[in-house]
Amino acid sequence: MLTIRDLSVEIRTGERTVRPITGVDLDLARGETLGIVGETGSGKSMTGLSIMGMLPSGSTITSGSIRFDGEELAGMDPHAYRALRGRRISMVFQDSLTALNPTQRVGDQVAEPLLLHGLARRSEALRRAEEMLALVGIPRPSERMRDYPHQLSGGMRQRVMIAMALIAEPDLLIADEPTTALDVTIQAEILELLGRLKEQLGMAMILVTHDMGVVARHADRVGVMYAGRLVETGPTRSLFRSTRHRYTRALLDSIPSLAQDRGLELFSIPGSPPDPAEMVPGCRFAPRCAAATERCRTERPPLEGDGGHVFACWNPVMGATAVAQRRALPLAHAVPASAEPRLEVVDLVQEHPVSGWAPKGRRRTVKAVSRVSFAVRAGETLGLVGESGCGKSSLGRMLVAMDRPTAGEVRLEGAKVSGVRRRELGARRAKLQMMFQDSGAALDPKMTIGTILREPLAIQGVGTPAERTERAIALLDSVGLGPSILERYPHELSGGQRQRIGLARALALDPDVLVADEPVSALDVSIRSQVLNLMRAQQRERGLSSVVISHDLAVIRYLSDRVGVMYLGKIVEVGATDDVYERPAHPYTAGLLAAVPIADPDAPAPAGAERVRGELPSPLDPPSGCRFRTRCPLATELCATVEPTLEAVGTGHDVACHFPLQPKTAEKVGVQTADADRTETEATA
Amino acid sequence: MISYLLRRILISLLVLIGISIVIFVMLHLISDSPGRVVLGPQASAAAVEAFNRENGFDRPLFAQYVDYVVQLLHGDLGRSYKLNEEVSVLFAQNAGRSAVLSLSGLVIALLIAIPLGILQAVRRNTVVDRAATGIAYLLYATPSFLVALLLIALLSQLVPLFPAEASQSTSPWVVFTDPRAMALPLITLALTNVVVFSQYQRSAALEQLGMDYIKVARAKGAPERVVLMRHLLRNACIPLITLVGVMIPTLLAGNLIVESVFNYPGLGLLFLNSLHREDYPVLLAYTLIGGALTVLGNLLADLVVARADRRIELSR
Amino acid sequence: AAKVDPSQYRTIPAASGKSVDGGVVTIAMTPGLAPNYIFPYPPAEANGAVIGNDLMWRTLYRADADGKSNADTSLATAPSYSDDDRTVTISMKKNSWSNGKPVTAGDVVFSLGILKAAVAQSAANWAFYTPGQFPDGVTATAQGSDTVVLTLEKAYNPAYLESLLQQLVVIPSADWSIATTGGPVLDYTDPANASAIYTFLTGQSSDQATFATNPLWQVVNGPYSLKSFEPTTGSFSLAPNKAYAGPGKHTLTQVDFKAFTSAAAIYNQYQAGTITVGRLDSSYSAKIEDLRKKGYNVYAAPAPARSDPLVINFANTTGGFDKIIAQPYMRQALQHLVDQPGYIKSRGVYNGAASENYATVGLGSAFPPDFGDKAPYPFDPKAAEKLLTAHGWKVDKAGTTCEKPGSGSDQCGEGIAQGQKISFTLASASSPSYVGARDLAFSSEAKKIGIDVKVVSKSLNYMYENYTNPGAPANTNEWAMQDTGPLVMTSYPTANGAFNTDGSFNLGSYSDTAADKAIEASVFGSDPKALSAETTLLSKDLPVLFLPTPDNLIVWKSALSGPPDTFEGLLKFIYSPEQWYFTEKQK
Amino acid sequence: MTTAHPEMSEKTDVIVQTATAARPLAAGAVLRALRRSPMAVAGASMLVLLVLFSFAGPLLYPTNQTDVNLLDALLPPGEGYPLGTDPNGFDVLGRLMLGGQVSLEIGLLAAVFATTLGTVYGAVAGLAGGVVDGIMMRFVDVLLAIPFLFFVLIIAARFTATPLTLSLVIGGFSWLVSARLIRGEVLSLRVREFVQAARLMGARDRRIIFTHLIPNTFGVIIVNLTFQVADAILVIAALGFLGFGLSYPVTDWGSQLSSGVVYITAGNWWLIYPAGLCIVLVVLGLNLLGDALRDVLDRRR
Ligand SMILES: Nc1ncnc2c1ncn2[C@@H]1O[C@H](COP(=O)(O)OP(=O)(O)OP(=O)(O)O)[C@@H](O)[C@H]1O
Ligand SMILES: Nc1ncnc2c1ncn2[C@@H]1O[C@H](COP(=O)(O)OP(=O)(O)OP(=O)(O)O)[C@@H](O)[C@H]1O
Ligand SMILES: [Mg+2]
Ligand SMILES: [Mg+2]
Repeated sequence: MLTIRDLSVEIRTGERTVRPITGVDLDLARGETLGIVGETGSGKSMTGLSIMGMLPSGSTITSGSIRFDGEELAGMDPHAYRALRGRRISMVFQDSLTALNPTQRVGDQVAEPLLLHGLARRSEALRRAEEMLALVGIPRPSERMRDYPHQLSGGMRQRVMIAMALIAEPDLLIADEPTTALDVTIQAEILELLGRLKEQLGMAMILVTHDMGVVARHADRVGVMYAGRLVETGPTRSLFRSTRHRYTRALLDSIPSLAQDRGLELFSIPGSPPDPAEMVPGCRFAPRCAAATERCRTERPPLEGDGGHVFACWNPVMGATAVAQRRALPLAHAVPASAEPRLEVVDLVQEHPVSGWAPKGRRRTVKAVSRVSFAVRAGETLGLVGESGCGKSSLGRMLVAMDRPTAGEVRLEGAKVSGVRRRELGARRAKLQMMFQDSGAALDPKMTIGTILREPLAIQGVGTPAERTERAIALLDSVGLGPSILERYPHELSGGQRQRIGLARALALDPDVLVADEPVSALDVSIRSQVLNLMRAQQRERGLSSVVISHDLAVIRYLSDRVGVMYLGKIVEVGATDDVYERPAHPYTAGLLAAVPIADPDAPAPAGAERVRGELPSPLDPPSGCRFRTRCPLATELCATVEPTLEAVGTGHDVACHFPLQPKTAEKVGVQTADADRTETEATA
Repeated sequence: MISYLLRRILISLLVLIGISIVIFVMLHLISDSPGRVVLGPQASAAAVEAFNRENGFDRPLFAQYVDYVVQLLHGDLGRSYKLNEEVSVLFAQNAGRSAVLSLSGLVIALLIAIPLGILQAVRRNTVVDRAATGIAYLLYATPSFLVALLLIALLSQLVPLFPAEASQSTSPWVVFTDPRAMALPLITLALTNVVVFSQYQRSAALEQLGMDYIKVARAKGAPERVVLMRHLLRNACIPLITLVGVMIPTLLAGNLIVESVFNYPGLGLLFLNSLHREDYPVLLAYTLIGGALTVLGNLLADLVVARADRRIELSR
Repeated sequence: AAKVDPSQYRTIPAASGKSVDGGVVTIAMTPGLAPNYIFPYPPAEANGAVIGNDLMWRTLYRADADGKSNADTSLATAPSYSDDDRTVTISMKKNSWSNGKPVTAGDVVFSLGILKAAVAQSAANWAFYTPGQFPDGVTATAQGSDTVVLTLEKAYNPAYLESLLQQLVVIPSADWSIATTGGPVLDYTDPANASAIYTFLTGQSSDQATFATNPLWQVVNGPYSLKSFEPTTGSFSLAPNKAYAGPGKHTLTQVDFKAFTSAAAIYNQYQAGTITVGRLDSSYSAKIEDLRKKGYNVYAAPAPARSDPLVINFANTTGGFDKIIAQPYMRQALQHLVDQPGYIKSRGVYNGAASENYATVGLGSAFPPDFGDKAPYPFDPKAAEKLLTAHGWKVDKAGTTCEKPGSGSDQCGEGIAQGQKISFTLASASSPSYVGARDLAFSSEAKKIGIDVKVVSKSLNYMYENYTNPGAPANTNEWAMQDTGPLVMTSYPTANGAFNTDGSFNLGSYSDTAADKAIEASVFGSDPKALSAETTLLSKDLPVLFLPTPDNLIVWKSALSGPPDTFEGLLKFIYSPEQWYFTEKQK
Repeated sequence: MTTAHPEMSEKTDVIVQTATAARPLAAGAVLRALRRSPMAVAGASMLVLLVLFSFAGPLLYPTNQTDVNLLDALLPPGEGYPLGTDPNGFDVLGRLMLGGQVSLEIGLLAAVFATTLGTVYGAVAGLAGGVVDGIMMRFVDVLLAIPFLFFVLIIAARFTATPLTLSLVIGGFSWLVSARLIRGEVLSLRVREFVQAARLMGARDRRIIFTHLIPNTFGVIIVNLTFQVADAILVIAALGFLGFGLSYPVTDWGSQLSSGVVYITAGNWWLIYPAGLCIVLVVLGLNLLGDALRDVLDRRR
């Protein structure tokens, strides 16, 4: 139905000319889902936009053709193109917040394509819009019709976007990263929904994403883009099973997954993608490719292959895919189970006041963290996972004494560090460090890297300036960067380099505890693995106690010894990583794990029942009893009235659930230690 | 919405009280013995004292402030001794004319600036955009009285199209009944405002044009006209509403100059004449009303924006 | 810009043409002089300028431009004096109020009673009042309906008394001697009643919205009554009073007085041809020829009894100014620095439209100083420098200093210390523009011989209120000189108020025994030459520095005609529209 | 008049506040970027030209600006007087140079004063936060609500204007806008992660203010300063027009322009247009430069 041949696009901005896509060939049959994957900037969106005829101003299609149902789209009369758009070809965009008009009612926006194409009159269009909203799974659609976009949650908005794209029943849907901004649980639902609707309406779909797991599960065929070229295309199974292109291979190897061996280091692709403004004669991946030969650098590889599996590579990977370049990690030095906890958290509560008053005249508060207790031993890494807004960051900030808890306390080596004035905190301040998510925002843009790395030492009055510089160089070395970077400014570095500087700075003061809040979620896949490897190495080498916060279960699995699953301000399950991932006890944990797309087309599809349905309730007034009960398939009366406490389901594996998926054991490790400690400190105080 | 509204109103009230205090303090710093000012140089010291006593100007400052506020609440803005009239009466006589002039100027400016700004944003970096921006820069850099004088020189003297003086009729509706005489003042007001509004509208529209919902509208197959009118216009105008609210003091000041150059008997001219007469009750009442209007303008703008863009109340 | 030759504009065309009935005259009022009051005796706190000057209520004697009483338009015949000048008999002419009642001797007595009540409430309530003088010590009695007898405690110079009677506005006793609306007619000879009446009438006049509707104000004896008043601007319209029987054809259907805020606005209206009568700011004197081409008559002359002083503050002690300025040689030297002919010629100041004037009585006065046209201390920087050097000053462009302190004849003078510099502040009115220009020129000239004159620009009103030693003694040290524009005298131009030691207009605390004596003689003596002597003495002693007197430029449509003296009267704001007529039908 | 600049005005910080701090400001890089912006080049050339004209001009073209010359008053441009003379006989060209010195000095002084005061006030409010911030900002609201021009006029009517008092008065009111701007900037910087990171390392407030906040607001401050100078010059012009400008012996473009306005109908164009052109050029130059500077700094965000 859609045939793209040798498509190239050029964008002129001022004196710069960018070629976001060059020589792209692509076919799409009716009813088929084509997944397009690739790193950021590889031209995925541009491909979608050129099909829509909506390239940004200043762009021209320099060559090639786009045939849709026999009609040539490249250079089509704008009027005719308009008639096509929204009716026969539709598009779903990534950012659901800005993709909906903030000042128009949802219903009107959904109905608009029908009116624009004269497919229905207003009342009829609104009726169809309501049907469509119901179809995409929006509860009580007649009420939602009159809402404004900001009144909906992110997941709801994405559904609205889909309803809008599908209302005119198009033949082709281009979904550009439809779930990137969403939690895994919702991502799974949305993708499933798209698949279902595609079947129902019999349309073809192009699913643009950078997540290999998503395409593995949801695409019939996959195209891999690199630097404006489609480097490998093939049926999903074939592509994953017998990967040919070196880039695709590298990409797959660098993704941490739920199934891989944790004892092996992730593969990381050296260097960074080329500047789209530069013209390279040979294979664009050559500079980063271990298998590159002279030919790769000078001659552009043609697309070859058979059975619909084509690739452009001079030295393709042959045979069944083997993990070649992965190194074994030095064995994690065992954390003695009896070791004293280094960091302890007791009944920690954080409530953020918001405007407005609750009944009885109390200030309304967001219950970000509600009575959380755990301990981290020396050299141990605790991972915290959970959906967006469940209080991970709030907790993390309290751990490093950046925010005061509303109640409860944090102890470092037995001494209280939360709610303490800075002077009393003294040198212990330096022992608690944090690594931030946004590497750009966490480095002062006005300082050179040298100054940034010397700053912690200067603040703490460590050493002479010369010694500090020496230490900065040593730090840089430990994060794999050379001293030449000292005089540069943060914006002159790549995202991965910046994140490494962030880590180096956090390590400058030799902390005991390192909290890393979403350390890699802003990074692109190929860079992500570099940082993850580095973090893991440092944790081991220094015997750090770390707390890693992420919504990405694979990342947590890769980095942590133990994992805590958070839900609406509570820890619902905690235990050794492997234990929790293999034998999840809480329905929520199980649901989360089931929702994670695995980059393997043969991975068994999770049973629908295990899925976490619906959305996170408001933390302003969380549900009574078990907070998860509103989304839990197993919930009963009991769950609404009695709040479950953490109980053991294995050694060091606790769950707070009335109906855990694993049988309970007698032990109650977590809670008991915490209680014992409390009486102890109270006695000494 | 209600709680947002109440909060905004409360803050506005606080600011209003602050304004009344500042103005009251100014009044006292400027003339501590109104009697002397009122009765003139020839009056004896005793007469001055008697006047001050009769009018309560010898009472403690705080008591005077309370009196002042009570007066204000009764709509009493004081009396202009120089004009031998209650200030409220003077304002009542002049406000209509100024309001009609300002508002017509504002409306004309908006009617030009909004489409112009959007056109500039859509045709960004084209000749049209560059020219409009260039003219805006030039006009913005020209003192408004010079704009007025140049207009007189061009449109009244060189090519005698319009009279150089505004209509002297006392009806507030002269803008409509005598548009020829009001052309130059209106053009001046409109020009100086268009310059500000259109540039502002342009950058607001540019910002909105970068938003995905514009792309979405196009992806729905909406023709450009629909994209602009139904989607862009409303969102791109929201910042302008706030701007207009905030600009009330500027609008008043603009009137001052325009009314003075074109001899248009409105509040601005009254203020200016009072300034030359050192007629403090009028000056301060005007300043007070200007302040109150500003607060009101900001409040109204915020409420309109909150209605137009429901996100606001949540984000505060 | 062409230079103006004033001689071309010194004549008024004779009345001519055939009178056409009807027409509306629009008179431009000078910016800043718009009226806000209707009752002819406004209290000080009203800061009153009265509507229509004397067009609604005539004064007992009505002056012409030259200051002489006009026999035709005055309400009474010339007064007769007893031998000791203390009894004055005045015979009323036959005139009537607009409601038909006659204008009687009683009305005059009533008017005087109200004036007394006004000044009793505050001395500031009548601009011509000096405590202890007229109307104090003056008793008026009516003998029958047409004879008034004034009994004076102290004899005034008859010319002076008549100039005061020219200010006595006659108001209707039958209609206005009430203290409440619709109340009983009171006996106004009782001072308590007069006071109550005065309070009532000023109260009625504080409501501007009712000026044109209050029946009180419709009772007039002049040629016009108020038709409408626009409080915000001060513009107003007059309708003819049909009962008026004075001279003139009285053909105009309406007279509009229009307020303006700037000279430029007025000029624009001349260009548009919408103003019938008005003045022209001297900055437009180069445009006279243009206006003539546009169909206007232009007449230019210095206003009578006007002088333009640079007022000196003798009490300012800042920088020893009081001691320095007390020296007559110093004032003479400063006067030598005033380049009157230069200012007149300069395009930037008068552009030719002014005349040299060195006397308080003004130009063309009936009481001229004995030096005639010759300047006592003409512009002569050399002479000024010589005067300073001769009195012990070391003249130096960078700052002249006193070298020889002491009170000898070749020494600086009493109280002036060695090394004393001459540096003072001159407050200059911000409008009209020629004021600033001439002050700058003066300052620049002074700088050349090391005298530092700091010119600061102030609004007229600010100076009126803050720069007078009798009114605002606290500010004495803030100003050493001020140029607030003209000093306009009554038709008997004695400097009584201005330069008498305790004169109420003695802004700069000038005090000189000889001058006091001369003023006493011209006010109370009977010698007709006394005023000439007074002005001669003042011109030589220099209580102020004298600046040229600008010509008033009067402009009126050539289609408007009338007796020449009615146009000359405009120099002194004396309007006589009842004697004007159009020679062409008006649109 | 004062708060009306299309983009610098305080609304900018109210509505479209995108207050993230600029990326490093290696001055050299900024200068290089500016040199590539035609707007900046045009603006800077206008300013350099006018500064040279005002300050170096009198050396090349000396005129007597102290002695009134009655005979040569109001001469049209011609021999000896390339731009004619004014009512006092001063050479207009020379007077423009003198007026330029004063205008630029007042503008700069007022802007420096306003920016300094505004920066300190805004930074204190932004850092203090909470109730203190609330009170401080309500005070700014109060003053902002009182029409600026009226304030200045009332004061100017009362006190004699000298360059110093005029700059203080103008500066004393225009700091409000800077204060809001800087407060917004500080507020957004305060929660930025690099500031939190510094706190985490144990940095005290002093260090945070001086090593993190101030360098990062510097760009905003400089841009603001540029606009403030332009606005101050416009305000002086408006004041002059309304009769509250400077008087002899000092003069500024605004006063020159406004005293020339009296003669506009008399045909003495040389008293108006040259001074008007100077004002337009200087304000235009400053605005162009300021906008270009902001664009350059924004782009580095
Ligand atoms: N308007 C534009 N002007 C200039 N270059 C652009 C423009 N839009 C995109 N580009 C460039 O084109 C290239 C491809 O962009 P595209 O948006 O298609 O990438 P993408 O694969 O969708 O990345 P992402 O995963 O971040 O969405 C990028 O290098 C980008 O910088
Ligand atoms: N300062 C604050 N004021 C009010 N509410 C807040 C504040 N900070 C966080 N919250 C709320 O507290 C809850 C927990 O927030 P938190 O940032 O800790 O979640 P998170 O798990 O880190 O989410 P994410 O994965 O999106 O980062 C959320 O509902 C959030 O909206
Ligand atoms: Mg994209
Ligand atoms: Mg978070």
